[in-house]
Amino acid sequence: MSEAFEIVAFGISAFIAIAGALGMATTMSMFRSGIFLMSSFIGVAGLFILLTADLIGLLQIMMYIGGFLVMILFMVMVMHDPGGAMMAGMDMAFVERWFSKGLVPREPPHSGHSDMHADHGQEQRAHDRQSHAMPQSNAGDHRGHSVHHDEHADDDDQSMQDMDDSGHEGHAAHHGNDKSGMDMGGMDMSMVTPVRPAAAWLAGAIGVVLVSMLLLRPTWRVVNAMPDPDSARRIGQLLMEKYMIAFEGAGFLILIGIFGAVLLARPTIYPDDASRRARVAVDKKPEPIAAEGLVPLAVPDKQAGQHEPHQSEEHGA
Amino acid sequence: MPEAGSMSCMDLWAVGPEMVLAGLALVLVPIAGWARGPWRRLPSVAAFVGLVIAMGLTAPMLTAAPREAFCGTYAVDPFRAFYQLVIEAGTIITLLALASHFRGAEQEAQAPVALLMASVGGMGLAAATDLGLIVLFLQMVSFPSYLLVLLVRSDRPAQEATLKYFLYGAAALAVMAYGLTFLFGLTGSLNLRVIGANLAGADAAWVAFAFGLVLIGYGFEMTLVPFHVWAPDVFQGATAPVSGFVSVVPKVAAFAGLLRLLLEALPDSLVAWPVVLAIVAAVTMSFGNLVALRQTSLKRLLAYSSIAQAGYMLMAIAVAERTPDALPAISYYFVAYLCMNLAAFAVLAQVERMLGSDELDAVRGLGRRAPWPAAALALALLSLAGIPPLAGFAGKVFLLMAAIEGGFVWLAVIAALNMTVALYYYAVVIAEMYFREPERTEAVAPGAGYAWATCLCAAGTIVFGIAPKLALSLAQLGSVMLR
Amino acid sequence: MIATALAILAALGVGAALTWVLERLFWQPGSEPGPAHIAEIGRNLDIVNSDRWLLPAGPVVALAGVALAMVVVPFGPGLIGRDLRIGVFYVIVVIDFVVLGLALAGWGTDTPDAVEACYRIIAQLVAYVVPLGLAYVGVIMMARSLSTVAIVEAQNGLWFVVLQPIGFVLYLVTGLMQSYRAPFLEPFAVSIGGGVLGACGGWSALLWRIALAGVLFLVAAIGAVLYLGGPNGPVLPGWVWMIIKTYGLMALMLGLGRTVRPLSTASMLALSWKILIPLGLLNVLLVGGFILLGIGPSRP
Amino acid sequence: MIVPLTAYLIVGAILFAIGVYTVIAQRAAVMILMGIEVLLNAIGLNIIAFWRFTAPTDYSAQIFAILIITIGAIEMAIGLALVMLLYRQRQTVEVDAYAELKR
Repeated sequence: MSEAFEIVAFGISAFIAIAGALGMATTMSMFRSGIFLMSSFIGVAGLFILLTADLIGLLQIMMYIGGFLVMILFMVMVMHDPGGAMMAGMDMAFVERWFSKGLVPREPPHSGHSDMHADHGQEQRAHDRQSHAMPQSNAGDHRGHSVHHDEHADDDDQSMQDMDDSGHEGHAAHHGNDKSGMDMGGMDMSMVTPVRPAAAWLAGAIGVVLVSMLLLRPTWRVVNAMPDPDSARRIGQLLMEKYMIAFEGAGFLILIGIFGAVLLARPTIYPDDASRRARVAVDKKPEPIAAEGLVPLAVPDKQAGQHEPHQSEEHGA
Repeated sequence: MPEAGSMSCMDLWAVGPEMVLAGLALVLVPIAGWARGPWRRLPSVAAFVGLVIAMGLTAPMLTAAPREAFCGTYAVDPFRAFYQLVIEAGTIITLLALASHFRGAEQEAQAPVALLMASVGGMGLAAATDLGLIVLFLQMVSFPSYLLVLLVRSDRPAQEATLKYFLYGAAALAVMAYGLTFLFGLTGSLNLRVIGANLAGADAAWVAFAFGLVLIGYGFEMTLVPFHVWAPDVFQGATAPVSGFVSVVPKVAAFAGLLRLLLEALPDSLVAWPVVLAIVAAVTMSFGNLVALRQTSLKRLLAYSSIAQAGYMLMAIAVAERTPDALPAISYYFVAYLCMNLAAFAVLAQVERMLGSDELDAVRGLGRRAPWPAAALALALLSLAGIPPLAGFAGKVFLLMAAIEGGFVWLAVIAALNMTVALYYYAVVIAEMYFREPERTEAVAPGAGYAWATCLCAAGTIVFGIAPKLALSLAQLGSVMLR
Repeated sequence: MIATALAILAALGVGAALTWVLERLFWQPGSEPGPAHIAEIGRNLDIVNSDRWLLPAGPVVALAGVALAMVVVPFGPGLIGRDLRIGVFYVIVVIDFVVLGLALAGWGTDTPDAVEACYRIIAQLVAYVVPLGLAYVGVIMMARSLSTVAIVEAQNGLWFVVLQPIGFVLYLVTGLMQSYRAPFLEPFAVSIGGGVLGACGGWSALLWRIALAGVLFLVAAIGAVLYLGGPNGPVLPGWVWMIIKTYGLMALMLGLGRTVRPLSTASMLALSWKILIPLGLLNVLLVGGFILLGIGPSRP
Repeated sequence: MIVPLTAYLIVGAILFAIGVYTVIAQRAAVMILMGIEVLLNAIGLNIIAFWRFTAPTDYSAQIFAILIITIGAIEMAIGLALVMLLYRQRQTVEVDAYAELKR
């Protein structure tokens, strides 16, 4: 490996790594953020390979391309404006504008502030009626599954909508001073918090302090040995010997990850299957035994029927 | 058959307890998914048995000569055994309370699995002497804790709590790992003892920088003050027994990890860590106690109280290198803290399960509504406040003595002042229970698990308070560390 | 070096052309067309809402992945771009760039069909990546090396296809998934207008054709290296054998694939997790047993 | 090795700073997760650079890097499951929409 090649390769890799991370942090399109982050990973992988840790570099690429594509796609499903189409025309800092280049600004589906919110609420309500209200009404109603359904659903709707409205007001107040700079949508879609300038200064300060410390006090003992080129074999031996605990522990950590992901993301609603619905309804906070909450009570024998709700649910399962 | 050479580092007895629990968790993961009806109890029972076996495997290490296993990445010493026993005991008591709390619900089968996973992580952290393993086990104790907080998926406060816990935790641990890489860079090794030996000539600025970042990570788990922000929300949002678990096990694990790191890897002279830690301790206890004065949610109150308790314990860590009494003092205090905090949360769980609330009103007149749980809660709170002859009192005395011996008289004074302030908010709760007319008539939720958890803890509080020698001798055994 | 590069490029070009011929040959009217049909070079598209960075990046990234992976394929003694010590692992990783390119173009096009294709592509990645890895593992265990050259050398006596027939079948199936050929055509199905490829034209269509044909070529070449002894063979020179094996494997895969009815993404995932992964584990177990019994290439 | 250790460390430091910025400034939980991934990346780069220059014969540092990559992947899996769950229940994953738990 000639010296010029090394310098050029380092420059390119470092540029990709840093520019990718910067693009991730500043672009308006979430999908692009993910792609930028991936390019940053690939840049760092390039640096790994330059540092003769080729196995780690390839591992990094493999983990992150596969893992990240999946992550980005999931993310796209849960965001308001993943493509950044509505943000593209917005007021932005220089870096943000640069990394959002090439995004085609599109008319937002709703123009005007109030419309936006009203529509959003509408959607929310529709969504509730489909999905959210179902398990709630089921769990709330232990006597039968459909008798009181409508009533409960309405209650839930009402409360959800209230909560939703208050949330929006909160945002509006939060971002009130920024509003003049933009002409479409609500600030609701902005990707950044109002503390962004402070965060930028803080991060800049951290960066400057770190870099100057690195430049001024490089007190590491650099040795001139060459690593064994067959790193895969060495790492394998290490994993099976000295770092066996790390190996098994990483496996156990992955088990935790699987367990956790399944625990969190397992479905709550099976619309087609009555028995399953009954079972899933159990996934609720255990009802307080004295269901009336903190209202003072006069009736003393309230605990008689305490376990009944759960038992009936279990029989339904 | 494997060759003999590659097995030289292997020492399965060194990880016996962890293997039992991890293997059990592995088996229980599918069972927790399949169990229906009365079978939901199975994971709890199995976890209980497994934890008892693990305690049996850990206990002999209390008297073992310190040695290293797995080529120096793992320690077998009394220090580790002691902290692992505390973690296992804490897990057992939480398990009892959780089994009653989610009786018949879907979570009854899942909670024990997550508990086992978290306890494996905590136990590993107490024994790991390698930076890589430290990072691994810190994550291993955190991930299941996130899951435990969100056991009830449809609960809005729990959702918020988990999101905060997760994001703060992930960021704090990443920052900490960044600091650890500099320790490696300065010494060329990941092993704590080699780092300790090689750091001698290192640049103090970089050591201080690395130590600061490491303190962020551990401080997050220990709820030290600038990094405590997640704790009140998480304690309030989680179910009460889980709050108890989160207030004990990750904290014990992080204290053990920090102690090991400080004593094995960081020479006293390099960083002014005793002073730094003393200041952080003073800030933490004062902040926790002052904010706790204004709380009406009991779980939130206990959260701030446990922040303050972390401050007390940090006080002794600050002098750990200076006086040999500091380590037993912390260890003793952990036993006391485990008993009193888990008892408080177990009773709170009963109240919450009954009324669906943990506000101060919910315990109004509890002394008349449910005399025994109220007595246990009062006992726990008195012990937390440091009233003789309970375990908390003896623990606080040991901590103060250690601080004075270590030369931090000012810190001991601040701590004593804090303990007096803290008396107030504990007294408010007790007064609410005994000196106010009950506005409602319910007792607390019944359940053998709650009863056992409370009884064990209360018994511990009294016995270790009246005869502190019992736990102190254990703690002295457990202060021998591989160095 | 340059000669090697040219030779590899020539093989890639011939392979692309041959893929096109074979696809036409095995295609019956009425069934789903393969990727080779859909990317029409003559089409001139103006896509309205496209992301102007991501869309053109797609085919370039994909082609770069294929070209990078070509580097470690041994076409004969000495006829190899570079013999990396972790060659096989390198191939697994670098081929992923094709998926990345497809996803970029799918999202960048920003039409419902293309985005849907993007989702299907990633689902397909999730389906094949684990069994594919398991198919590699068996070979790696026997050859005791990740280097492609060492794997070829290990098959001097006996090809691994004889020792690991399960692994070979597994490799063929996952290879078809990886190269998006029948019966795994879901990402480019007619029902979504050809997905990503339905929205390309001109130079990008050309690049897509080469890249996707290159993936198939690469999959076949690596299959020949892993299971058929690579350039090993009597009488003829090594590169001829390699070419014969690679093209033969391509024809075999395309032909066999066309005999099965197309699978949806969901059934593909089911196939992968319920059948292929257990098979792969079984294969690894059998290989472990063979190694313990001393069957296989002799130990150094 | 013509490129010095400090150059690699500076790249790591810049990545670290960008990660900190993202974690603080972004509103969406997913973006914060991405910031954390950048932090983890900086860690990996640092440890590998230190390995190459200060202890090239001790491969432990590469194990550390592997662990960091594993942790990153698991963090992503759990974070994503969490985000999906929260979205299903509340239709938003922006962090400042979660502010009900206050004294």
